[in-house]
Amino acid sequence: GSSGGAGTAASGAGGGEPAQGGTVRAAIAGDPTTLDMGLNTGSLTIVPGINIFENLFAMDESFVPQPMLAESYEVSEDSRIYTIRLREGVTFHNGEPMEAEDVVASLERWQQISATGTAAAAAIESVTADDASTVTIQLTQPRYSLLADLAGAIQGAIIIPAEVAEAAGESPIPTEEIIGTGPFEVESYTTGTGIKLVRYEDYAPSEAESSGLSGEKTAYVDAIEYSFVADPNQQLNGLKAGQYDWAQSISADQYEPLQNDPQLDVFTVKSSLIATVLLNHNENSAFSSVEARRALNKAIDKKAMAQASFGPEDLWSPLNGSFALPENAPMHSEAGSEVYEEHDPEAAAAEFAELGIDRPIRIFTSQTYPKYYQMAVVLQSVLEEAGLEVDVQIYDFPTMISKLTEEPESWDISMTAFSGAVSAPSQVLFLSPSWPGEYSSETMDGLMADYSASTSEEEARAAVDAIHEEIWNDLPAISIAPNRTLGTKSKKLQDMSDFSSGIFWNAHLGE
Amino acid sequence: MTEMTTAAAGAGASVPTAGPAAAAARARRPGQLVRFVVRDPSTAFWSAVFAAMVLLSLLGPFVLPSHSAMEPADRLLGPSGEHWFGTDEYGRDILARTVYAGRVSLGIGLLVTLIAVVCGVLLGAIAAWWKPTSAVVLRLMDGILAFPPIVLAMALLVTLQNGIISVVVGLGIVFTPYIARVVYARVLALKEEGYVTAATASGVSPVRNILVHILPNCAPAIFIQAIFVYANALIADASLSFLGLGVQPPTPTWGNMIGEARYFLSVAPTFILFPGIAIIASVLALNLAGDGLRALIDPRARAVSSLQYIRRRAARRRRGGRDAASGAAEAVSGASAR
Amino acid sequence: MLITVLRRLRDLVLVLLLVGTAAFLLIHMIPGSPAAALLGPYATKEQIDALTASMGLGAPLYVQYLTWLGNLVRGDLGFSSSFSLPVLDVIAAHAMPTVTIAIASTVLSLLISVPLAVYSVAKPRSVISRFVPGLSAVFLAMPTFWFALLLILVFAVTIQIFPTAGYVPPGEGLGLFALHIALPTVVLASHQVALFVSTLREGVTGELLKSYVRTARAKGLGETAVLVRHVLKNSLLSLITVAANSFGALLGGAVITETIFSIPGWGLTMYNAITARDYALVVGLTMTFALLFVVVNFVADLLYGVVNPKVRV
Amino acid sequence: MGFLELRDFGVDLLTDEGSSRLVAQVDLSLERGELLCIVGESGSGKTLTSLSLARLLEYTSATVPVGHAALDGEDLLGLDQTAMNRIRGSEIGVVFQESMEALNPSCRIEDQLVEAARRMDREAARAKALRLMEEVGIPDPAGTLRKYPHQLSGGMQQRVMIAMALINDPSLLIADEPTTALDVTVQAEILRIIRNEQATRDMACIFITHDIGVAAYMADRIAVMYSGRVVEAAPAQELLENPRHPYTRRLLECMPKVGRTGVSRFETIPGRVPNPSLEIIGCRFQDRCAFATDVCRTETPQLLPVSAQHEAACWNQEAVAAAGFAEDAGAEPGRSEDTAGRAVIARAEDVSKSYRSRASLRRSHVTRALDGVSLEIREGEFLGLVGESGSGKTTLGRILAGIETADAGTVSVQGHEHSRRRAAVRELRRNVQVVFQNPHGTLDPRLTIRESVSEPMIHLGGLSKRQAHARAAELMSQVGLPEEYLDHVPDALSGGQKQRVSIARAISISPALLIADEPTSALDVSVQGQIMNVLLDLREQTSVSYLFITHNLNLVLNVADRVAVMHGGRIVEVGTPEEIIGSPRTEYTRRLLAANVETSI
Ligand SMILES: Nc1ncnc2c1ncn2[C@@H]1O[C@H](COP(=O)(O)OP(=O)(O)OP(=O)(O)O)[C@@H](O)[C@H]1O
Ligand SMILES: Nc1ncnc2c1ncn2[C@@H]1O[C@H](COP(=O)(O)OP(=O)(O)OP(=O)(O)O)[C@@H](O)[C@H]1O
Ligand SMILES: [Mg+2]
Ligand SMILES: [Mg+2]
Repeated sequence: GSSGGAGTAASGAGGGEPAQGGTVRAAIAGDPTTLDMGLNTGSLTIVPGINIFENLFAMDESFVPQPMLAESYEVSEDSRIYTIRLREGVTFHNGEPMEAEDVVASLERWQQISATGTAAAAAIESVTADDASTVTIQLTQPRYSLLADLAGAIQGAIIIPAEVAEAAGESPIPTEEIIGTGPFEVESYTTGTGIKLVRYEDYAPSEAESSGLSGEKTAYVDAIEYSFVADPNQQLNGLKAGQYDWAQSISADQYEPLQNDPQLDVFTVKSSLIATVLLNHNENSAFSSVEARRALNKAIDKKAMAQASFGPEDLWSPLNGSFALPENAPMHSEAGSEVYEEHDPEAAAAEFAELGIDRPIRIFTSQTYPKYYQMAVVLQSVLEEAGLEVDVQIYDFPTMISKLTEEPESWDISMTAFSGAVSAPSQVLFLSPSWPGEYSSETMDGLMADYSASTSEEEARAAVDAIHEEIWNDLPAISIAPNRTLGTKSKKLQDMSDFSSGIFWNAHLGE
Repeated sequence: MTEMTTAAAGAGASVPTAGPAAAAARARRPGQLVRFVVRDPSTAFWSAVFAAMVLLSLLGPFVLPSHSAMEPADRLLGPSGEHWFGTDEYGRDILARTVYAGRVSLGIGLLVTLIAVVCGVLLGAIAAWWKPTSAVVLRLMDGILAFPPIVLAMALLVTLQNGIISVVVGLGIVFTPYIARVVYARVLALKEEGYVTAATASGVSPVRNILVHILPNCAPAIFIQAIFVYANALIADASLSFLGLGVQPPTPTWGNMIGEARYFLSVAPTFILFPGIAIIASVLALNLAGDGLRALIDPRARAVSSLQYIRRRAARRRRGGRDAASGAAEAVSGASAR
Repeated sequence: MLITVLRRLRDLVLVLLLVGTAAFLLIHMIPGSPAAALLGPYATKEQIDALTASMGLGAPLYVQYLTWLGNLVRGDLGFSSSFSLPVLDVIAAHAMPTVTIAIASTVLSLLISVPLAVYSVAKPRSVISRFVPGLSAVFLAMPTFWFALLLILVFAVTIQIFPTAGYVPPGEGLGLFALHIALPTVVLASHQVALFVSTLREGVTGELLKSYVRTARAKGLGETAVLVRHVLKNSLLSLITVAANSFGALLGGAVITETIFSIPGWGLTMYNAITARDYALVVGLTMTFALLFVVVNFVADLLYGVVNPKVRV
Repeated sequence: MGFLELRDFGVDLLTDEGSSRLVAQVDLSLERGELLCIVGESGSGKTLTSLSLARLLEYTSATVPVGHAALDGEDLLGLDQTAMNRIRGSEIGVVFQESMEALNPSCRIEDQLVEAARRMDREAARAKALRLMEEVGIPDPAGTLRKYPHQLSGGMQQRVMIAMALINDPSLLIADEPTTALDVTVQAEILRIIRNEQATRDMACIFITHDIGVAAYMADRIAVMYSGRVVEAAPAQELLENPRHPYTRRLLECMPKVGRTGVSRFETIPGRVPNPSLEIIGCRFQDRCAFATDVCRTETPQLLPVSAQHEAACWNQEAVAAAGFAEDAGAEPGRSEDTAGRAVIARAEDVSKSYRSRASLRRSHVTRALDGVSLEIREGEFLGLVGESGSGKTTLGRILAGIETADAGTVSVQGHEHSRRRAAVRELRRNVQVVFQNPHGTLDPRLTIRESVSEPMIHLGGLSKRQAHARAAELMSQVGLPEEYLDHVPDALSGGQKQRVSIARAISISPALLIADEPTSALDVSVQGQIMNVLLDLREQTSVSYLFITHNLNLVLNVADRVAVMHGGRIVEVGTPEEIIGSPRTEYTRRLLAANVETSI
């Protein structure tokens, strides 16, 4: 296969009508336990979820929000009133038409349970249904990111029937009430074994051109069968043996070997992650001072670290310090890259010596995500070379998260990755005070406010650049490199979008 | 995890529960030992294999390159002149790591065994000697046996924050019943031995009686069982590491090396080979040496091995055909061929 | 008889309570919470705290423990947070693969190992017999996951006669079901066969030295009759104990094998339940394992009595 | 040519170094209808000879029969095992020593019997089994057939074994110590059955025993084995009256004699039997022989005919024949002492004890081991306690020694009632010491003799380790052992020597009462004498009292002051030996006496 061989969704529309039918067999890493995409932030939920649920808006190819379930929208002069017209003829999987009151209830729930939603809620005065197909969102202050917020995929503002939204409240939606508007609906969910989605026959596609998560969606395949296969190696074996058409988590180490596989395609996915060194700003942390953070930044050779952890260059390029992927035009920025590129181990060692850090640096990491664990191992050797003692502590993921939050005095560094597909700076988790690391800065708060108050693209652009500048000035965390998700599928599965992991509309099975 | 308890169960059941202690004393005589080695070269061989592995893991790290030096450019190389066993995903030398991991794994096995022996002996002896305690102790042992080790391992790993200690403590607890059961049965039997009664009649206190007369006489049985615990602890440790619940990298153990290597099975198939062979070899050596040693002290096992010996001799005799009484020897081998 | 059964029951209850309490305390001791697991990796602390409270897990530990005890007495094992189902339902739903594989593996192992062990003792100089002890020693020393990886490489990836992983409930086709549990069964059976063969070989060889065997020979019985009619039954005694232990342990879910093959049995469920901090499910599964373990061993005692009239129940 | 002919028969042991001869120079022949007893002390090679003959030993030990053996003209040693199976099934029947072990514990009696049957169908076999069961005196043959071995008593099991051996009407019966583990009374019945069957079926029979008394009762001919060699063979009567080998002669002298009382010394054979595998120049008995001359040390004697039927392997046959039988060396037998007036040092009153044994998971079975037993032991008294197996002798001894506690009744020693208080227990242990039956089990294999002997002195006698060790040497000479044995471990000692060590240990703190629980039952008759002599000497030197438990009535009648007879957990009779012999008051005692007389010379 060739890299990037999988075309975008659009390319499918070019030739004759693709073949209908067939079942896609997909391997995902485990049982998501809930398909409630509005609540769960994990990829196991999102991967099937994006085929089931839709939002009012959705990101296009270049991460710009486009109407999805919305037909159109108007923004008032003062940027405080959004009037959104809903698309006609959209029905839920239970056959009921989607109406404004469903949207209102869905957005209410979103404001309660989603991180982005709660952030947005601070600016939202009310969400009301004007008539069956019009929703008005009234803001207390301008919020430039509102449409992007509504288009987000992580704990996204999915539109579900009002009764479902109200019944679930803050709890996960039970499996039998997983009802969306997307091109596929849930047929069965056998805990522990798998999920089966089937084509939603009454799906009403948007007329806009298909792009990213937005636009026209056609379900060519009859069904998608997700199997839970925990071991990545087994996912690969299954792919090779023809047991699966697509696998979620093939190790990046397979990238090069698989490029020569006659049966399989490998490609990188656009909506990927940014590998980040998370720093603790707690006063007990060695990195509560900006000097220490700067020394650390100098000590790290980002390229070497990326190479060691992620392997082939395609998987971590282009190398830069933005919190957003280059494809994510509105959020990506090169500002501060001179700091990012600084690599001077000697200077770092000298600075550390001057700071007189005399206790081991405590790095928390988890083998649940092997790549970040590997980053920790590399970082360990980097720091040891810089003359520091290092204590790497490894936990299973839930334990690590719980320790990061509940024992803020117990760690200095952790490894993680944040979504590079954020649609607003406020979604950058390491900038949020409620995220482990306790970062808070008035300068940053001001810049965030500037962004929210933006009313034009230019203003927003300037704010994004300023935020990047400040990030590389104050170093709340250190972004290392994009961490491209590997897309792996059999050649039989054609025209699968590489925008995000596991998009099965517009894809079809060849002969 | 569960797989490992199965193995241990086997060892548990196959160890002598009783047998004249006199046999143990007899076994100590060096002449007998030498003769046994001659009779059973396989025991001698496997003991030597294990000893060699211990020595290698103790001394190897001094002569081999560093087990932790990374060379990202050289990741996942196959065996070569420079790296005999190849390199891992960080470009570290697998030979050095396998040898160093031997230290950790074998060390953990030893500690687990020590803990299990100390706790098992205490519990087993107490339960067998003071009858009222037996119900409690036996239920406790049942409870441990019936408890999923993975829950225990996980809890310990998280609370103790140290992979080595948590594995040692966790497996120590898990294997305690296997020692305790043997000790319990042996002490129960030895309690009825004439010399224990005689000691009681001689005014020896119960504690002294246990220490002086009983425990030393079940020591061989404990030792043999400890060998099997050791072997199974190695496998259990590997299993925990495989699930990510064992000793945490970068400290290598054979188990976590296999756990890592499995992700590179198709890219670097030799990676998984060497730590695996190391485990199999050491467990095999322990088990087989243990079997042989057991034959030294357990009359039943000794009888078994002597029967095998008889057959071997008979077979050899027949092949050699060197004896005057070859007609009779024919009968012997005829019998054994059946 | 009644007294024996009652005593057994008392012991069982004690063991269950012990095991349940230990599991309860241990799982609560582990940091992390069911709410965090439900919310996924990018949830904030506020979200987690809110969900924790709404799940009723905010109360002090002893209160939760007493509640758990109270429910237990009423036969209620609680509610699984990750499955949003009663624990008993979850356990029942995942019983099939584990129980089938445990039974299949154990039965298969017995069918193979008994004749093999007897044959290898009876005909020590045949080709097969020469390899039996060594092979069983090697299989005993081989970590199961190692063998599993090997089998997958050969039979699922290269020859492709078995699926690499996954599970199909028997309801969706017995053939498919069998195909999916074949490799895990073989993996577990490989270890069991080795265990049983070595146990039985030792048993048979040991029995061969007993006087009653000499009596049988004195009657003029041929070696085959001696082995089959006299030795075998008596040497089954040690095998019964070992097999029961091994079977009981497999019923506790072969965590590693189930993880490797993605078989949604109790082992994998347990592993996932721990990862998801599904407190009620972990405790419920632990108690189920303990119950089965004790029951299997009780049945083994009964069987022991069938073979050994001296301890007949 | 006899029906069974052994010529220069022997048994070789295969070792790494080659082979060593365990049994040699066996020349015997046996006719149909004739019963040959092979007698000899433990380890003399009786079992080796008889089982090698049936080619049964080769399966389990590295031994090979050599020489010549023919049954009814057929060469037994030339056959392969398949052919041997045919002969074993139909021509040779074997009754083994330990009947419990020799029966398959997991098969019903019926199956074990029927499967042995040749040339008949199942029904016929069953019928025959039933008939045989009746013949060997099993009360409920049909019921017994359905049982498992462990549900039968030792005597019953042995009868089953006999029935099994007879089911194919063999022409040769080999019985290897079939009664050793049994009670005297049961033994007598079994012997009678074998004798009967042998006579009525006109079988040839090899009967093995270490009890020359039994041999005298059973045998047409007797062969005496010593250290793996046949040293003398003759018609029974001839051998008993005119032994030509000094060993045979000593064996006879060592037997406790019927009807004697007040004996204070027994005949013994000093020294130990050399291991049969040792190569010895000259006679194997030379070191223990009173008649040994130079030739005995240089040349190995062969079996030489004494008379037509009588052969002996001794250079000095004439001298042996000429010497008269030694009378018991001790004071001429007289009345035992009257101890009635002496102070009571231990008393059991109305003592009962039950054991709840879990015979199976279903039934818990209550055994009433003692049922209202009262007994007094007086100062300096030698009190014999006899009774059949399971009558509660050991239990009574253990309760007196405070090792076991009674359910009901009181036990006191020197006026102090037993209690659990530490001081009282110590006092009791100081006063009462015990010597157990099995000499092999009573010494910790890991301790030296010195340590074992010192134990009570340190823990009860208040001596320091040094003092105790020093006194151990004295004790050794008191029980007639060389001092250097103190540094040996028990394994290096013979059974008799170990038993002496046990006695040394027991008397080290000068107890008032010594309870000896069958101290000689596991020993050969020659060694038994040595042990008895040690005990009797002690009685002379100190005022220790004995509770001497045994089932050997002859022995105890020879030496005791008083004898108590137990039966079914009760003491049915107490009296002086003269009273017991002269006017036994219970039927049980009479049976016991009768059984004894039968198997004595
Ligand atoms: N397989 C063997 N290997 C070595 N030595 C043996 C073997 N079998 C028997 N012996 C030795 O041969 C001698 C004679 O043994 P055997 O069992 O025939 O004696 P026995 O007269 O039957 O004695 P007992 O009265 O104790 O039954 C003993 O010293 C024994 O140790
Ligand atoms: N520890 C015990 N548990 C159960 N039953 C016992 C125990 N000890 C003795 N018995 C039973 O008590 C009865 C008396 O036993 P005891 O040993 O006192 O008899 P004995 O006269 O010494 O017999 P033997 O001549 O066989 O030594 C027997 O039926 C025996 O089975
Ligand atoms: Mg014998
Ligand atoms: Mg007794």
